[in-house]
Amino acid sequence: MSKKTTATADKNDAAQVSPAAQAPVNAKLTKDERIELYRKMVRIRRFEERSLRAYQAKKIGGFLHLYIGQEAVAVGACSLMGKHDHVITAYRDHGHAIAVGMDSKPLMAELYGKVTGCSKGKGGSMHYFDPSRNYWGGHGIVGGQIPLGVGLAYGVKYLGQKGAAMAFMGDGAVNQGAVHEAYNLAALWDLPVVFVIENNRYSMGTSQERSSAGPGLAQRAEAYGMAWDVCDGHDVYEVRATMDKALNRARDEFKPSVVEIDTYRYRGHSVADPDKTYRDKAEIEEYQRTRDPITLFQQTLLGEGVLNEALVELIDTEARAEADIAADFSEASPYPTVEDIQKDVYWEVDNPTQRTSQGRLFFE
Amino acid sequence: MSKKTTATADKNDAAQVSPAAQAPVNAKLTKDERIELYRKMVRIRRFEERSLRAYQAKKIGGFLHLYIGQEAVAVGACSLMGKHDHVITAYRDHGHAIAVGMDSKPLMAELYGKVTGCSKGKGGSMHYFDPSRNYWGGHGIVGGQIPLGVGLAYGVKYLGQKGAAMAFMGDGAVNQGAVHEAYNLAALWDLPVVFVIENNRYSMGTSQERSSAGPGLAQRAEAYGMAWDVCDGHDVYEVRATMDKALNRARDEFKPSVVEIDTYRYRGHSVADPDKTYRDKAEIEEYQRTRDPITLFQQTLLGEGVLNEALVELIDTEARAEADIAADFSEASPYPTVEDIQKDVYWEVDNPTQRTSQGRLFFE
Amino acid sequence: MPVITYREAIRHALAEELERDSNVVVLGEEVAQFNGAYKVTEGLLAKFGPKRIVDTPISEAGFIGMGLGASMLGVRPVMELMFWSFYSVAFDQILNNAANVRYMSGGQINCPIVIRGPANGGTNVGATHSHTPENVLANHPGIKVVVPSTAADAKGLLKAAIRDNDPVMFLENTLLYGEKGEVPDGDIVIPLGLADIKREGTDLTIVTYGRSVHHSLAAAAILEKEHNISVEIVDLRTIRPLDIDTVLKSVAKTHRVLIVEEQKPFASVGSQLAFMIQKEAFDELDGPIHRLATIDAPAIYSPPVETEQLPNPARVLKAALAAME
Amino acid sequence: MPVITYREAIRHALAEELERDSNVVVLGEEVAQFNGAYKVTEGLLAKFGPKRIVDTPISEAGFIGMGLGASMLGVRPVMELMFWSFYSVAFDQILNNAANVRYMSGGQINCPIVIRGPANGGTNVGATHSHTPENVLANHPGIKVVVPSTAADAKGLLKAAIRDNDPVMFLENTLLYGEKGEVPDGDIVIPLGLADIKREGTDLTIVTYGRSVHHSLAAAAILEKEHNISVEIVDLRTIRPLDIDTVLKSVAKTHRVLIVEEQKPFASVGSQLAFMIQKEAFDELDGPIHRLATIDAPAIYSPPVETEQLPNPARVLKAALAAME
Ligand SMILES: Cc1ncc(C[n+]2csc(CCOP(=O)(O)OP(=O)(O)O)c2C)c(N)n1
Ligand SMILES: Cc1ncc(C[n+]2csc(CCOP(=O)(O)OP(=O)(O)O)c2C)c(N)n1
Ligand SMILES: [Mg+2]
Ligand SMILES: [Mg+2]
Repeated sequence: MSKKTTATADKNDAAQVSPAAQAPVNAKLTKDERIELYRKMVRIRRFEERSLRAYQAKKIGGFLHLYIGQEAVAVGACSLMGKHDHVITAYRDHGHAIAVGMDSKPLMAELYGKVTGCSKGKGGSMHYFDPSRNYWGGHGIVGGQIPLGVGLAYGVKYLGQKGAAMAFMGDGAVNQGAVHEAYNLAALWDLPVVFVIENNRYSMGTSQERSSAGPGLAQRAEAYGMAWDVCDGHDVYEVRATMDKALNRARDEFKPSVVEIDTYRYRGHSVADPDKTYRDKAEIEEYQRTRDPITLFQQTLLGEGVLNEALVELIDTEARAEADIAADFSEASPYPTVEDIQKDVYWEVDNPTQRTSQGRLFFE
Repeated sequence: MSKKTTATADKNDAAQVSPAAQAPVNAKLTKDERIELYRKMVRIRRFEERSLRAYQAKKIGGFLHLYIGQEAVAVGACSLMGKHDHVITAYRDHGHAIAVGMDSKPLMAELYGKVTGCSKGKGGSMHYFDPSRNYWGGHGIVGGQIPLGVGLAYGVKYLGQKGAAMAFMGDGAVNQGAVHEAYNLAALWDLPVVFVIENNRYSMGTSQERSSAGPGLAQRAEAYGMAWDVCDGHDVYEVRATMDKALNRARDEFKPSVVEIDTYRYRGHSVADPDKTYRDKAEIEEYQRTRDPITLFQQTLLGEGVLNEALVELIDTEARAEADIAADFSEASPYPTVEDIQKDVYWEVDNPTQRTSQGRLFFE
Repeated sequence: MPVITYREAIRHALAEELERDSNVVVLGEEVAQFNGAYKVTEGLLAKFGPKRIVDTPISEAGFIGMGLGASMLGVRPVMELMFWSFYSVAFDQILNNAANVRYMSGGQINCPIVIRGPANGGTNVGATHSHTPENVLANHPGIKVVVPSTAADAKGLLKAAIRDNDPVMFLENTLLYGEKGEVPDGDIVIPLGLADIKREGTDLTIVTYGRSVHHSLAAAAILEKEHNISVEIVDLRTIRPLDIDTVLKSVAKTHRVLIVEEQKPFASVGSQLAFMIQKEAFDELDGPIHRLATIDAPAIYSPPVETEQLPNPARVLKAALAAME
Repeated sequence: MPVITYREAIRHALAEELERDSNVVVLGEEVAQFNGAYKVTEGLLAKFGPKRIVDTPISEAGFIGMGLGASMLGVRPVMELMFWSFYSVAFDQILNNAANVRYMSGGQINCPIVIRGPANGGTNVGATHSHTPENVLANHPGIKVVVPSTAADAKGLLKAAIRDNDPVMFLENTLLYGEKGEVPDGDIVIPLGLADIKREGTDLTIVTYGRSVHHSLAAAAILEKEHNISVEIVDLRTIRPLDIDTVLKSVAKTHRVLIVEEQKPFASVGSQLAFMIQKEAFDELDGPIHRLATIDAPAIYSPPVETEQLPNPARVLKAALAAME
């Protein structure tokens, strides 16, 4: 009861900040749920910043593709997930992992390559997984996860469940052949999938206009007779409102759609990117000043009376502490062993009592 | 002079049969050129029929994908080729080969697997080539030729020539990833290519509606901001008029386009297709009766006074004779030898005096 | 015992597994309405309906990736590649995703998918349609690879493959589809990774698989009759897992080895076998390990020449005699 | 002699060939404006302009097929794959089209294309980004495969590759990009297919290539000093064509062989070498051919463990001692 009242109050207050606040899917949010959305975005940001420091301190190797600036996308979209909804994404996958509810300790430990990592130190930054939370990775090959996402939708439908798959990709990924094939399959067979293009304007150092022909990325959906939408990814309410429509279209009507979410990454493509060739600092600063998803939502929630300065402070402090704890946990965790290298390759080897095949599975 | 007069006269007579007859590219055709278009279609048909008999007599192995019913497409399109225009197609490639001017003897010999074949008996039915006529094959992997076609266009532009590439594919090929990637590249970089979809309504036994989502195959071009067109592939004048626009758009403006040409194959997908599961005989007969490209053009040219009964007869007789001669030639030709197997693999091996590398290139 | 074709054996395996487990689903180009390009799936649509037998567009990367995604949720897709040659356009889905997803997730995900179809030369369809990728597939840990040579093996191994919780690549042969053999009634399941001695002998071990088994058997008969050479033929049946023990046991008996394979020679399955045999049975060898492979060039179209490019009884015979020198 | 990095050596080769032949064009993801993901092409856009140095969308099948099509007309594209691992999405264009077009056209078409980029593990980027496909590539006749281990080799071989009229796959190594070496001034061209003895020795032949050459050299120094074993190191440099004669000559001298390779073991380049060596030098061998490869599993991410999964000096040392037993 009281929750409903709060939600209604919020709606009016927030209207001036985000029209999407009035969408039913947002209007019905409790105060706690709103705070939780905010908290997740802050937790992602602090996690990312902490991992960057660990990388700079050479605690982490390989690639590190930070999600900073894009938090509202993963948090907004994943906040809509029900029991039979699934997520799959590319290598810029930390935000989604936290958004689906994964604990930050195994996430950080994965970056450190520790056996306590969410993929036992085998996947690394680009290859996070948590099937128990319907999170199917974390994929390194641009566009390669999109057919898998269609397969999740196919599976949901085949198994007679009511749910949908969200298949995330970047703006550069749309030019991979596998994406096109997946679009056609989903549209042809009425599969409950939402293709989400996180359009942060660049694929590495290549701007959208230098990589993609045509009037718009989401609009390519028309080629397959699919619905499409574009929304502001700096506004978590708008992400939710837009994705809610697409997800329900999938769940209720088995109709796929493409949703392009405008967003921006503050950091280079990966930590290795000197970030000097394709955009200027002013552009980044402009986004940070005027379009930061966390700042915007903070203002919204302050306006709604859901947040106050103290709570903002507390959430931030806790998020920083959580990231530090995750780093400490990672630091203290052991690495996998050389023997671990050949585990998790075959189900049969990992389940020796149930092995049915014979012969050698590994070679020297 | 006299030619011009003829062409003008034709235009008026033919108007009732094909409005496209009035298109400048058709209006300007001389009588001989019109006859030549007709003759090529007949030659293709007789060649195909003769090859089918050779197949049934077990003179030919492997696949045989006949072009019967689709003749106006290759003949119309390839009749527009200038010095720097190029053609590439899939495995249903006999029609295009004759259309670009290849001699029927090496074409038939290729089917027989003889060393006198256009690919020395190495390629077979699906892999015809004649670079001297800007004919770049003949490709067996569905859609795989389309990036190569874009490369031909890229080459023409890079080398500063004025020309265009025509990249042919079937209606089923549009769902290959490589096609999508090629579309985007061509549109992004303004490459002079025309993507030609020969829509014969089926990919093997799968009708268009069972394989391709969306409002239309050519219309998918809009996703990339490309021009597109659809035309009647039973009418060689219409094919020419439509392709002429697209080719000039490519040659003059470096703008790619997609042209979907409605056509129909009378035979099964390949000779091995029992052709019983996906369409009924009545459908085929209806096309044969009302939409046969050769019959239609014959009527047009009879109406134009370009053809007469005797000439029709003569052309047919000659085409049959030509196909028989090609079969006899093939029959009499030798097979490649076992030693030939390892020729034509590496340029260096075939040009030993110019070899610069060392070491073993072949293994046992 | 009933005598049926290799094609029927595969069809029976599919039908029985479709019957047994409602999560098994067959997808591929022309598998349903057209009854299969090679008629392997004939009648399955009529029997199991369009939910279980599904025609796909020509989008191998898309539909194999899709099958893989569904397999992560517990669906058990059996995907047909009309030709294994078309794995070239689905390579990333098969050899990055299917092979690696379990590993990269730290063992949290199983991919119980089977990809099946013919992989062979000899049908005059040229270089694009004649690939034999068992070496490339088996190179990738995470993947299992099966190449049956007889109807009974095809049935028993396919049933094992469908029940397997790891991704299994199942390589058939268009030239064997029509070959008949005795296939035991009932639910025969042959474990993956178990080689089969297709002929016993004492003088020379031929290690082989797929259609080359039949060429080897034909050559062995002549070797016995005309050259008094007793050949033992080990049919690997499965490439990964590999029953190297059976191979080594045979080598310890004969001390001479010929590998026969329908592969391009460089870094083939035979290369791998040669490495393992010389490494693990060096002292058993009375001479170098010989190999007969496809003549090293893209597949030629010309029918009579293609026969010579591939292993055939005459070539096996010649190679066996060389191995005995 | 000037000392430059492997990266610079490649860049110089590109620049010199771009200068020499106006038909040479460099295409790939981020090669132009971004100066290359690994900075190999740094400065080339500024020097040669956007017609010669071209950024592509993330469409490997599309742009490699495109390059191949252009090569048929006489353009000489040098295509960068940001990682060779991404060949998985362009497999069909590379291994059906590039490898077969000449053959299927009866020798009428040349494809003077080079595809280059890094192919190695050891950088903690996980299984999708750590493929070493030299075996898969070299399995396909029609293709040439080069894997340089030093700056000088990289420069000389790349120049040869660009001038070659056949499709050449050029496999670099991100961990070598920063390694320095003496590179002769001027127009050095090293013929493909010529192995290089990187160290002379008498007791054991190590056949290797790529970064494993350096691990082998490190191990050889210890073997000499601590075990009094004299190792000869044959750096193949090119996998196809293959300079097997240099390998066999070395084996005839040492009678013991260890192959070191950064490959998954099954059907690797090393498998092929083992087959050839035992076949052609059986009587020269005092013991079985040994091999040290990557531990057979998808590439693990964990930095310290990945080092152990790959060849490294300690593992080479151990394997060399085993080979000497
Ligand atoms: C097939 C493939 N090609 C290239 C790469 C290298 N690569 C990794 S990320 C990336 C840019 C992708 O940009 P986008 O899709 O916009 O995603 P974002 O990084 O902006 O999130 C590239 C080229 C890859 N991983 N896979
Ligand atoms: C990648 C790939 N997948 C499947 C095939 C098998 N195949 C050959 S032709 C064909 C149908 C193609 O139909 P369409 O594109 O409409 O051309 P059409 O045969 O009608 O000319 C199929 C499935 C192939 N050759 N390549
Ligand atoms: Mg982006
Ligand atoms: Mg068709």
